[in-house]
Amino acid sequence: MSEPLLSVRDLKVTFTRQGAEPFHAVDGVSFDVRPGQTVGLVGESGCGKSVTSLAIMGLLPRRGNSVSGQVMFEGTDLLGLSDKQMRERRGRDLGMIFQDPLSSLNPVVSIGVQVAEVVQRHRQVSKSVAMEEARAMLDKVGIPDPRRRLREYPHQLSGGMRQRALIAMALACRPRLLIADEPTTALDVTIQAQILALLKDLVSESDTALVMITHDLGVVAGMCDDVNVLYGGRLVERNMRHDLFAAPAHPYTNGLLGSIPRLDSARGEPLDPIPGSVSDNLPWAESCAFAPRCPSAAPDCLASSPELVPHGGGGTDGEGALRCFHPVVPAEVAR
Amino acid sequence: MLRFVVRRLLQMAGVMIVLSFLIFAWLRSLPGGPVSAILGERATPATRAALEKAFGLDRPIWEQYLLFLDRIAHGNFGASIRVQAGTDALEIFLDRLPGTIELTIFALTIAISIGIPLGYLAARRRATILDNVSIIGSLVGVAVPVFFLAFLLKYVFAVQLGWLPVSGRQTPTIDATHITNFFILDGLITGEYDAAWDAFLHLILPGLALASIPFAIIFRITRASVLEVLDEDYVRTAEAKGLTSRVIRGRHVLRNAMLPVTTVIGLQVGSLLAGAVLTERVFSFRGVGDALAVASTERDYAVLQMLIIAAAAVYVIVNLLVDIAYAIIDPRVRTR
Amino acid sequence: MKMSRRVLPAFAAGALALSLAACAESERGSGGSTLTFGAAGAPSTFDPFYATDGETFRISRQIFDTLIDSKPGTSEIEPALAESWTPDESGTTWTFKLRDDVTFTDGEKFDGEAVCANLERMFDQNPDGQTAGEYWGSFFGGFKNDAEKDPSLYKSCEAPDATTAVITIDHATASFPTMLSQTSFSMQSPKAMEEGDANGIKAAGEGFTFPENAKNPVGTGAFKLEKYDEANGTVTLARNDDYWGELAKSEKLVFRIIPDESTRRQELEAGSINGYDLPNPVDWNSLEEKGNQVEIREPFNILYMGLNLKDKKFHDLKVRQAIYHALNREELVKSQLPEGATVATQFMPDTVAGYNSDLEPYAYDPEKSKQLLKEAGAENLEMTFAFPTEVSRPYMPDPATIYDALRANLEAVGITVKAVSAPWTAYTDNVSAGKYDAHILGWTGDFNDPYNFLGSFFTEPVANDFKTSNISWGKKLAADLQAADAIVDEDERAKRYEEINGQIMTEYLPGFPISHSPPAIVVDGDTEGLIPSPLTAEDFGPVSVGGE
Amino acid sequence: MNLMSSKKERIDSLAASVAEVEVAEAGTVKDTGGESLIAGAWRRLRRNPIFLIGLTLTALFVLLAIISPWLAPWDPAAQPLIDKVERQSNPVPGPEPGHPLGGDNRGRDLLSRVLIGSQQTLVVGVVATLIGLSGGLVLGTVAGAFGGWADALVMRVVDVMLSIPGLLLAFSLAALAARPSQWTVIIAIAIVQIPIFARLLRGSMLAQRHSDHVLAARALGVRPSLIVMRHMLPNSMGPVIVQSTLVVATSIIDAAALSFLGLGNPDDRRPEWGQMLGASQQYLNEHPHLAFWPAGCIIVVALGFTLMGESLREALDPKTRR
Repeated sequence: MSEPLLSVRDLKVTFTRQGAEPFHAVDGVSFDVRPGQTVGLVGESGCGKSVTSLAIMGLLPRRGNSVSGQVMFEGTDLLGLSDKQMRERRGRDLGMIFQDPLSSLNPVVSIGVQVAEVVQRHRQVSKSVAMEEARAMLDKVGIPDPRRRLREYPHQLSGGMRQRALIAMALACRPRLLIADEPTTALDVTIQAQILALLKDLVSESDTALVMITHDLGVVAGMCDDVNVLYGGRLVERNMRHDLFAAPAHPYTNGLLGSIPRLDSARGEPLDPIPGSVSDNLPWAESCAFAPRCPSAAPDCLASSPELVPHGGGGTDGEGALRCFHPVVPAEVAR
Repeated sequence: MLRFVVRRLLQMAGVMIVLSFLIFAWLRSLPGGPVSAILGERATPATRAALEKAFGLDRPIWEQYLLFLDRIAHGNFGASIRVQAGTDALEIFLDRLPGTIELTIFALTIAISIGIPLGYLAARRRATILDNVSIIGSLVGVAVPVFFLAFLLKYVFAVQLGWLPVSGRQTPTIDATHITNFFILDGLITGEYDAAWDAFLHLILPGLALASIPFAIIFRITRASVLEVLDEDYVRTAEAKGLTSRVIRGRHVLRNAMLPVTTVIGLQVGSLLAGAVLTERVFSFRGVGDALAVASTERDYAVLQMLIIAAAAVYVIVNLLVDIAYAIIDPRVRTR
Repeated sequence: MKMSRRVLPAFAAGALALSLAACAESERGSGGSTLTFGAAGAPSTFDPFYATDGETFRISRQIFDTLIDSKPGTSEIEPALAESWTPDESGTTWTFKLRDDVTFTDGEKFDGEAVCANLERMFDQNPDGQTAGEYWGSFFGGFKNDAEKDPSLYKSCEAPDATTAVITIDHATASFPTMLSQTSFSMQSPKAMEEGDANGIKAAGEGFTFPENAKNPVGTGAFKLEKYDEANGTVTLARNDDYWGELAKSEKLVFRIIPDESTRRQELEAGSINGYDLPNPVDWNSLEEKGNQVEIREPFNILYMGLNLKDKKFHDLKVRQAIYHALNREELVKSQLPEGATVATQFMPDTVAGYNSDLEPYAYDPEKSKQLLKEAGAENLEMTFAFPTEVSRPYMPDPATIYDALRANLEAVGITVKAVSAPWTAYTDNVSAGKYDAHILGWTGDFNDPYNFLGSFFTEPVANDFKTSNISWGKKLAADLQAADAIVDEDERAKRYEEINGQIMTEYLPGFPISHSPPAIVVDGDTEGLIPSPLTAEDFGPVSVGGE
Repeated sequence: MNLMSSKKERIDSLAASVAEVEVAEAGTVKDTGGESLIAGAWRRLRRNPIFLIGLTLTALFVLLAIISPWLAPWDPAAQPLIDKVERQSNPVPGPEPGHPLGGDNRGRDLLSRVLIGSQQTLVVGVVATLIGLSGGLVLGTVAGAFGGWADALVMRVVDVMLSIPGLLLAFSLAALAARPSQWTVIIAIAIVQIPIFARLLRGSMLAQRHSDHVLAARALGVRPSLIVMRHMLPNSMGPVIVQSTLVVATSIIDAAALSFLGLGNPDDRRPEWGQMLGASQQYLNEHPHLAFWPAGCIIVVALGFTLMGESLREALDPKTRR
């Protein structure tokens, strides 16, 4: 068991908006990522997965929120670093890819410069060297005719190309950790597959650890070693991928699985989506936030807040975990 | 690109022609007119008739207009009667233009070099004291009538403190040689640095007065568009790349935020011209604005129509240039 | 980012400017013996023959001389380029003896030929020149090539010898040769006029384009034109070192064009100009307090309330008298006009020959006024009464305030006044077009001659502003005035004018003389030698700055 | 000169942006907070100090205009101090019992004139705005609602008008007047505003012509005129209101500029602040207070309207919202 590259401990992010009462976007999340490993953060929008990633990158807006807990990266607590030190690490040790490739690229700066600037920033090299590096990267992420592309602008690229360009930037300095926030959501299905494949090769070959943030268990199934399921800002279940898919213990996980259309499901057999929406959440403090939407909810779910307890075969980093009074019994596993 | 420019120029020409006739027509519908401007108390029907005949004012308006166009075709825009009697209107415009250009450039430089940085800061520190104060400050700048601000500046810094010259473009006793009539430039060319410096001193107060409104507007547009850009995903991407805040500010925030600002700067030229009429009047600054003010109160037709049409032309041209500049900054326009 | 880096220099420059401004300040106003005078407007030309406005004349007066000049500080005439002049008994042939020590600044000799060359040149104008040469038009009448249409007072000029010029005129008139003191009739260098195509004036659009001569004037005056910097709005004259008279005190005479009145005053206080004309009476006292010299000229003007006699409602003398009695001119003069202003008793100031000193001002008597209106059956008289805006004249520094007072007076006696106003240029139009029932206007004399006042008002009975042709005595008055003007003997003529003035004020009363106000001119404390002229015809030669 | 005059792009962008909001208003989009847009705007405005200052100043001004007749101790045309006026030695009577601010050069009570001045000033500001607005409303609606050649024609006219810098146009128009009066001033200022409002409305209407709710209405076969009246016009009111607030301010300032150039209303029995400021020019050196009072009032009022307009703009603008 190698040491974790990234280990998040009891991460809390609270948004304090004038007027409204504080909102716990992330409420004590902990998980580990080992070198070269791919870990998924899964959940509906608003479950706090993106906030978690931004917190790790130190990209949360300066005002209007408070972050606590620990984000140990190679033994240093990123939360403890100054803005300046953090800038040093971003892009060099940690890279990130965002959801919408078009809006994530600067429309008035050429692709070349946008890739090269990372290289220039983190390895003190001349502009020309950086440019050459950028070309190499574009080539590597499978952009045809990279030399021409260098001079082009985002609006001249297709969606897939843009995402590849973004990946090129994120990986330009061979970071040890890459966070991908819904990298494929904004893309056509066909492109999605290509991008995921690309990501997979790149991380495996450069031995980069990947945190894959998604609401799409399909993506998880394709890539992740470990899966962390978040709900209402808390971790509700963690497990190794196949265990999780084989035997989802948390009704929510089960629900997520249930809402994936499957080719092998009998015709006419209805999907059973999770009723209600995130807005029905209860406060974790004195209950199970998921209770209102939970098929197996019982009075005690509303009475007290379930703890995260060890569970099942566990993930590669020791055991798995579960936060539920009434886990799903295999018989009920969604099919 | 070229086609775009040509089309704009043609449009402009059209606008100019329509404009010239409108102005020509209404100027002649004014009461009084050049004849009585010349004659004053001495006007008698006899002398008036004689003058009107000499000027062809007794002919029907459209005929006068055709004559006018014909004259223009021969590069004769009509002689001034008051602003600079006997001088051709175009010549007057060209004589006065350098002064106004010096003044407006100076004013714009002030407006830009304070407005943009301040706008950026205000946006970064949104809803802080700095933000609110500078917003109110900029709005006060707009609320103060330009000519009154001009008077205050003159009264305090020139009359009371005597730090700066009261009026004019240059101290006559310096007796500078003028080549281009851009006095500062002239001073530098001829090596008469004291003259250049003196001319510069004469620019400061009117420049400040004139800058107040463009400053306010540039400031607020900058602030607004920086706020917009700061929310953009690509700024977050840049942050995620760990770029230094300098690079992020310059390359990613400001370069984008400047797009609307450039447009607005171009549009300011219009208000600058109008403002120049007032400031130049207060400071007796020999520029187009001063000529325009005199021409309009003294009914100096030739000059008046020349200057208004010219103002419109300048305005249109500048905005054309801005559009071109815009196309150059914004690849989305250029490469389409 | 570029912009933000540019802020610093900008601020720095600003700071530097302020700190160094002090030095620039000190160097201003100095410059050897340079006399800088604030002008309200640009000179319309440097050829006074085509000029009509004071700003132009002021400059021409320094560059040129006339045959006859006005005695400094008076409206009397004295010899100038001509040492003497004598009429024949008919008063139509005048012999001028000329100075023989005069040369033009281009080296040309001034002699009889030069005089005739000038007069012939003025007489021989192309149609455009005839409209532009207004002073000739109003004093001599017609021009060479339209003589029959409009007979000219000028007939011919010969130069029997270098120091003699004989000028023949059509008929005797009091205003000749006095009119030759008009700056318009200055003597210019024949050579220069030749080379400069002096008469090549052309109408272009609504203005005139002047020939070269109007740009490089060559005269015999105490100064010569050095340069006209249009971009900076300054006219620089240099001393004429072989001037025939006393050399000018200052080497340079600079006219700075400052259209705004309050700016002229501020420049004076800043010490960047040595003086300016027509300071606002409001400022007189404070200017004095600040150590400047406000020279108050003798009033040589008249402000009157004019009536449009085309309208029958004014035809009853009682009505006109009623209006006059309603006006509280004492109060007006005291409250709205500058010190030295006086209530007028007739249509000309007392310095003009033919002034009738027996006339008493119409008393301010609202009761009597109401009374008269009743008798005339005009209790509810209505009139449109107009005043000009955007203008300040020597005789009415602030038309609005004067108008105010008058309107208040009229309303006080129950007259309904419709207030009307128009910008100056439009105003003079409407007045002579008879658009208003009543108006305020005035006149500043060109030289000491009653006809220059009364003639301008009441001759041309159809056309004049009072429309006197519509009333019984209108034509007679016009005729009387022309007759009086033709009387050769000065005393006899003066007597006649006194009678006429009496008639006008008692029998006719075509309008209401209000007041005479003194125009002032201001110079700073250590400027010496300025002699204020009632004709506003100051010479700057004797003026010295900084007490040098 | 005036704040938003002849700023085509600016106008259009404002139009577009707020049209967006208004579309949202119409119910197709909801803002993040899930609250209605106007409510959201109001929530933000309530806490916005700038807006509150503006609102207060404006309210006070309007109030003053209404009650000034009862406040003013003298008729603004009366000349109680005329006996004190000595053109030369005492052209402007100073303060004295009953005349806290003294009189003007014609012996009229300055305080009363400043107070009453608020009325004409309000009239100039509001009427000029209304004229400009209604003119722009007609042109803009025609252009925006029907598009095609109507649009092309109207826009050419508008562009010609916009191609002369606003205030210059006003100067020219004012100089055109045979008999200058309060009206000529108002009209000169108003006409300059017409093309601006026209563009504004056209912009936001074009933005809507393709917006879902209009398409929907059209699909349902609602009469075009009805679509314009019921759907487009109301939804375009946001930017118009913002612009109007700003125009009131600029109108007041422009009126002052006209008076300064001697193009204002010569009859000052019912004074207007700009007119008073313009008239005070020749007394500036010795009696600046004649200028300071009206100038101060103009500045404060203009500031009031501008602060309000700007914060409204920001509140309604989805881009600058947080």
